[in-house]
Amino acid sequence: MSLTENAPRHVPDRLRSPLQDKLVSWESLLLAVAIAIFIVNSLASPYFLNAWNLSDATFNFTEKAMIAFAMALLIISGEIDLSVAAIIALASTAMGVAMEMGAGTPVLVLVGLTTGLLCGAFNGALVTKLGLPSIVVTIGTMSLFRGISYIVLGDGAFRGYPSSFSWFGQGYVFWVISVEFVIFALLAVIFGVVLHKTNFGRMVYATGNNATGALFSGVRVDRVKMALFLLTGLMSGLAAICLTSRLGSTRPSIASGMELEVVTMVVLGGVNILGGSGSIPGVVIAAFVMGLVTFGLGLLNVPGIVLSIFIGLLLIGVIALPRLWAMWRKKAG
Amino acid sequence: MSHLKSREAILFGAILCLLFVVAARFPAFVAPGNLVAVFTDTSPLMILAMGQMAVILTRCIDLSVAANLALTGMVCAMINVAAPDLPVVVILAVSLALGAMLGAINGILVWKLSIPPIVVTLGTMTIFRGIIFLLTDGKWINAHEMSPHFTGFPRSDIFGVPVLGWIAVLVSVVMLVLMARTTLGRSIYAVGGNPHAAIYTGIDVGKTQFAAFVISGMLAGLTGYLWVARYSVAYVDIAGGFELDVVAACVIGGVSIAGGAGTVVGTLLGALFLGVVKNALPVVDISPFWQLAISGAAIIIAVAFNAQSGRSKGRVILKSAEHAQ
Amino acid sequence: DDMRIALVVKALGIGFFEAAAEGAEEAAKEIGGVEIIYTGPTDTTAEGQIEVINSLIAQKVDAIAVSANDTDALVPTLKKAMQRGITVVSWDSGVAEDGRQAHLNPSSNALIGNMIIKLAADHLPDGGEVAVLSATTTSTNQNIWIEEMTKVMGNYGGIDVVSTVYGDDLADKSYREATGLMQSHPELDAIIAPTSVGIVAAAQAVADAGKIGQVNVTGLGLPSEMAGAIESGASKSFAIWNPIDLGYSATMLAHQLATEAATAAPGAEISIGRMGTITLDETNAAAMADPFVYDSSNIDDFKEIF
Amino acid sequence: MTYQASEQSDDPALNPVLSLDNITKTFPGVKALDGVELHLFAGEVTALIGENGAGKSTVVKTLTGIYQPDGGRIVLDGQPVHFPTPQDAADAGVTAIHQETVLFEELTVAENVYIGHAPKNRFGLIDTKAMHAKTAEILKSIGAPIDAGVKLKDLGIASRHLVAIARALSVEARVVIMDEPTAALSQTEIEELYELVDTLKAQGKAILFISHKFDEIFRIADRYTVFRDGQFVGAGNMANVKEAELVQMMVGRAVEQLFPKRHAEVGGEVLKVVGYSHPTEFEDINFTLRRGEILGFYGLVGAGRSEFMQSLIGITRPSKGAVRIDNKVRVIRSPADAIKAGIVYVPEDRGKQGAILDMPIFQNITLPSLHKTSREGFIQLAEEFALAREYTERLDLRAASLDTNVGALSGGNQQKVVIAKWLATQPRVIILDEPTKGIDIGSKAAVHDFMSELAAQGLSVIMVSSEIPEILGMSDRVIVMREGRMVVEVQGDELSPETLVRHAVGIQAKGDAV
Ligand SMILES: Nc1ncnc2c1ncn2[C@@H]1O[C@H](COP(=O)(O)OP(=O)(O)OP(=O)(O)O)[C@@H](O)[C@H]1O
Ligand SMILES: Nc1ncnc2c1ncn2[C@@H]1O[C@H](COP(=O)(O)OP(=O)(O)OP(=O)(O)O)[C@@H](O)[C@H]1O
Ligand SMILES: [Mg+2]
Ligand SMILES: [Mg+2]
Repeated sequence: MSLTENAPRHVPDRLRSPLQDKLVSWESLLLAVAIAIFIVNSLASPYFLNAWNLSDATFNFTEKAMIAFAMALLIISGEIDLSVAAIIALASTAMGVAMEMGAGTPVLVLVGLTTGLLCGAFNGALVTKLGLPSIVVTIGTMSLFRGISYIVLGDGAFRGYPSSFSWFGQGYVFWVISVEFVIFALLAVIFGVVLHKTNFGRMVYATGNNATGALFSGVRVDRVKMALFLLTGLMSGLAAICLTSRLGSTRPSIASGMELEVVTMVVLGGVNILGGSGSIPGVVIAAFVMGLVTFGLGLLNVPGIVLSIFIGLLLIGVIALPRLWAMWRKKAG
Repeated sequence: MSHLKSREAILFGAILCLLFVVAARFPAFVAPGNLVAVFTDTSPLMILAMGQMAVILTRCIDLSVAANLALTGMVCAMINVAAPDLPVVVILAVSLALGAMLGAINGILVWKLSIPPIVVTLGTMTIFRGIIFLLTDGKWINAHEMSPHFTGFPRSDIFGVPVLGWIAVLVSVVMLVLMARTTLGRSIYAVGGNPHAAIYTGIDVGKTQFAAFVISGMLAGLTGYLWVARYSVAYVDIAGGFELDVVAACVIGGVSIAGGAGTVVGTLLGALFLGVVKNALPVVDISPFWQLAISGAAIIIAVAFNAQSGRSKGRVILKSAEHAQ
Repeated sequence: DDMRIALVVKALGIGFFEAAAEGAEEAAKEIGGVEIIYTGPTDTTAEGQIEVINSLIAQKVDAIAVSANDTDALVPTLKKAMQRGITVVSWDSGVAEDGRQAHLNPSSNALIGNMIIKLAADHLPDGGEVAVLSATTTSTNQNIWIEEMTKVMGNYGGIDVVSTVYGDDLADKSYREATGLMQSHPELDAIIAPTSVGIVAAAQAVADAGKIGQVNVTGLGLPSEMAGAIESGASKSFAIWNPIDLGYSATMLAHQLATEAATAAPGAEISIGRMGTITLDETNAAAMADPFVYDSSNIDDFKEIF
Repeated sequence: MTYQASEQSDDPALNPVLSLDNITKTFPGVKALDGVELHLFAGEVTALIGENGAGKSTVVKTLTGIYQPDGGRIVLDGQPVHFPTPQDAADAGVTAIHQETVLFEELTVAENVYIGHAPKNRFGLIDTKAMHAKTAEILKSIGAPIDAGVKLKDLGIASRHLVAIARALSVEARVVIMDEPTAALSQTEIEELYELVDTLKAQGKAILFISHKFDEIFRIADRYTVFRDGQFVGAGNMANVKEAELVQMMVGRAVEQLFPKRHAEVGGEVLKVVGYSHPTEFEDINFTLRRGEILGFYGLVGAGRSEFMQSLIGITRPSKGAVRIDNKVRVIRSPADAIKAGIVYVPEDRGKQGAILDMPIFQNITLPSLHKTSREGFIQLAEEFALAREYTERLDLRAASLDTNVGALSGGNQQKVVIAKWLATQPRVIILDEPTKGIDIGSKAAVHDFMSELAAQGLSVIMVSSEIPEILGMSDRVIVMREGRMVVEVQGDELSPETLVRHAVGIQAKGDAV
């Protein structure tokens, strides 16, 4: 072994170039899948390659993806939030209440985002202050948040949102480019930069890989987690604004079951459900894959549930196939 | 060792309190006949929760139980439609076998391919439901299409308790013995408690997890038949979202989501607690719109409470502090 | 090219809608050159229907006939469909006025509201306690019918509606709610379930509680699904309109509007094949015939049909 | 000096009970064992010696069915055997106390001892009664006052170790393997373990004993075998060998000075701790640390030293007390505050607290210094690599590249990454908790050398260690802790092994105040 009097040996920065890494990554595999689906879709249905249709198809994933970006960070940090869809219900209900009291669009937006933040803070406090496992906490708050929405609304509905409010879910920025798609694209860039290029992102990875180690290294782990729960709440609030605006009404059952689709999107995007690894480009591609599969099969009038079989198979398959391949190669070689 | 036991005692106390409060507003709720009805109504949840407990103990989670239930239930119903005279024993055997097989699919993926259980079962959950749709084209099978002995079995009465309730009792006893007195049961605790150490003691972690998934699947399959027979209807969406109730029952019962800790009795009490809440709310005339929020709050409180009482007190180095405690 | 008419239902697999789809196919055959796209989400959500409708818009179908999960939430999407030249009608469960050109009620809401309470009252000459087991809290038509029922309560002296509960169109939840009703109201005489899922579950619950003869289950159901309950006596009678006719008429209506053989305007008289003509009211809605009552005398004739 | 493997003697006492013959085991990228041999004899203790990563634990795992060798033979009583699972090894009478603890918190002591081979009743169910009785018997035989029915989580660390030993004895064993069994034990427990080893020897069992501590090897071993880099280097009788020779065989060269004396000027006060207390862990800790000084903290394992240090950097909150750094009172609520204040801590649990094993070396190193390598919160990769390079080179880190994961490094190199990480923050005070625990002799020297250098450069060092030679060799002053309290502060001529041990275990002698 070594003693310090020996001259230091040279250790290179990297063994492979970052480009090489990217080529063999999950993201490129997923991208290939996305392209394949795109090609199959355009062959299978004459209606697929149409700007307006493709634009409509983006609504299948834009709201989910907004939440998925924040959820990706949360899952990378080793936590999860299953209450996101319930937060949408509660935020939408809060907006409805504000609307009944005569609030205009800016106030509605503020109410939606604030409700999301508060819900996130509640989850975050239970997880970081009481040290409860987030999967269990958010199974509870999932019923609680939506339950409050039911208490407020009962069998009623809020409708009659101001017409300017419909811009978020129904407006277009440029030709076929919808407002929601622009929000999605902006968020993709922002989250990508935050996760991959900032100190905060690095702390998220460190926390997810080894929370104790990160704490000992001076990362304020609880603050990081709290911030991520707040962020997930905020994004759910934003999704609530878009969805409410798109539907033009609020009922307590809004967005039911969406949490699992969001988690599916994140996992499909290559984020390790156990925390510690994953990327935003992966989630972006996964959003497109899910959107393309749903839309493509929808065009062939394949029922939604059959479509969910595809998503289920994709979810398991994309992880299983490389492993099977590796096992097979090991046996053969 | 005392606080674990006392945690179950406290949960039991909470259930009694709940019954007391309900009885104050509505005495008939605690009439023996009604208590039996509540127990019977909670039986499916109890059976599923025991399977889920085994899975959670090994550090996994099974989100596909409700979908497994629906698929197995549908297959049982279809068999009944095709062969109305087939005895119930055969149907029971089919439900156990098919459920176990579906559980084995989860187990294999977790064991051989090391895919995280939550991902596997999230996937199979949608796949199983999708398969029901493919099998039936989405059509329902209704009461009038099922034969009387098929739907009658879970509700036939033995000593004043329906068979469904007795099955829950039987499954509980089997699980008690399995978890406490068999190598597999102890391995399940060991694998969840310390997977690394389990390898060193010659326990195959993956295989044990596989076994837990098979148990969970088998019980889900059994519940599938019972469910379909009890409500006399089978369709794609039966027991939709029920997997979360099952997980909640385990968690309320003190099963640690991190694996290795939790008991059969606790799980049963957790399921009963939820069952009593569910059955009591409509009775005491609380607006149906409050039910969801109340059960959510109950889960959060139970979990916070469990965590508080289960928190290890830490070791004490100072002699003076030791005496003060 | 064939004209494509999409029949969008609340959720796939429900017997009532399967029967309606049969009616739609019948209409298509009769008209000729019409292709029916029978579709819908797997669970009764508005979001699911929106995704389905979006893909129909993309396929540039000629007409959409929808039974909505939510009166309001579908409106923006359906408006978009109309902007792209697609004929939109709602049937069974309607959407708000600006989301469709016309709406076809299976029967008049007032008639149904009256019918369901009358079915219960007919077997309670001395009055009694009844309770309502509805579908989801958001189901449009159930809510309207219950409202209509409340309006005419005065005509049925001695009948007391003690509670309204929601089974969410889930068999197990409906069963549990029905059981809860019988417990909290030991004197209960009848359960009115204006939903085909709820009525079957309630009949089962009554049978299991050993209360056949004490509690009568009635409301809206399908003969095929209710045959057992009539036989056992858990239900003395129930009503429903013919879903085959409903699907048939909705298709006819959509076809008429899509081919511009008729225009949707208040007062317009539109011919719908073998069902005759309907007249649109001031909200562009029309109603079909009265619901038909089924009991032990006629159930056997219908249970094989729908 | 080398035992001839192939020779079979007529005298059964000279025939090995268990032999490894030309065993090879390869992991991706590492040849952990390269044709090694090893022989164990009835009634004798064979010490297996080697640097970190020499392959010692791999041998243990191969012998107990956890790993399957890629090549070679395991010979038991002259018959080649196969151990496909740990159960098979146990059935053949080979049992081990592994380096890592292999116990289960939620199971009872009896279940821990018998998991995998519990006695069954005639229904095939576990016979709880018999299991408890047998466990109680074994515990009694090793003099452990532990109730077989309690859950493991209610036991202290030393009792747990005794349970692990009981587990190894619960198998009808002919071969007992102990992989660094004394690493977590206090001096008295170590003495008891030695007695146990003697008992086992007397029972005619063959014992394999792995340790980095030469004093104990010379105390209990009859034979030795040395590995280096996965290869067999030599074997022989302990009676015929000297420590220096063993070191020479292990390292491949002579290691002259284990504790380099350095010439640092001790300067003014840097850190002052006043009345630091915690409700349950420690009480009333007071000391002053000066510039360029190495302050040793000695005590038995479990004396509360780590707890105190962790409270000093804000992991736990003290109930009383204050710290002064450079004559300013600082409140430290989290490690982040501590880093700002210039105090850093190299924890003893490298895998959990020290490093983030699944992240690259350079990211580990920059984690506490991110503000230095970033601009406005945005990461600057080039600066990160520069910082990582600077400190890894100073520590002479051996790694394939700076973006390999820390988990892929050997223990010694992992420790270097952790130290580099903390030096990169340019601290005023560095606390090293058991800095050489589980590290081989060569890396140990490197760490010691480096500590001296740091002190010479004006850094103040606190070193927590349970090894007396290390404490004596490195410290200017030593504080001894016992049961959460500071018992004594010694320096200069008072520093002797006897004084330290006496205070640490609390024996009153020569009228010393305790
Ligand atoms: N499961 C594994 N996968 C990959 N490499 C391994 C594995 N186990 C051990 N190694 C490698 O094999 C070599 C021998 O390791 P081993 O644990 O046997 O060393 P050791 O002599 O016990 O060291 P120490 O004194 O630190 O305990 C090391 O280089 C180690 O990194
Ligand atoms: N009862 C216990 N339960 C769990 N872990 C324990 C227990 N006692 C000690 N440990 C662990 O054993 C190790 C040594 O204990 P501790 O840190 O208290 O001793 P110390 O006086 O600081 O000694 P050292 O730093 O030399 O190990 C620590 O990692 C500690 O967490
Ligand atoms: Mg080792
Ligand atoms: Mg320590």
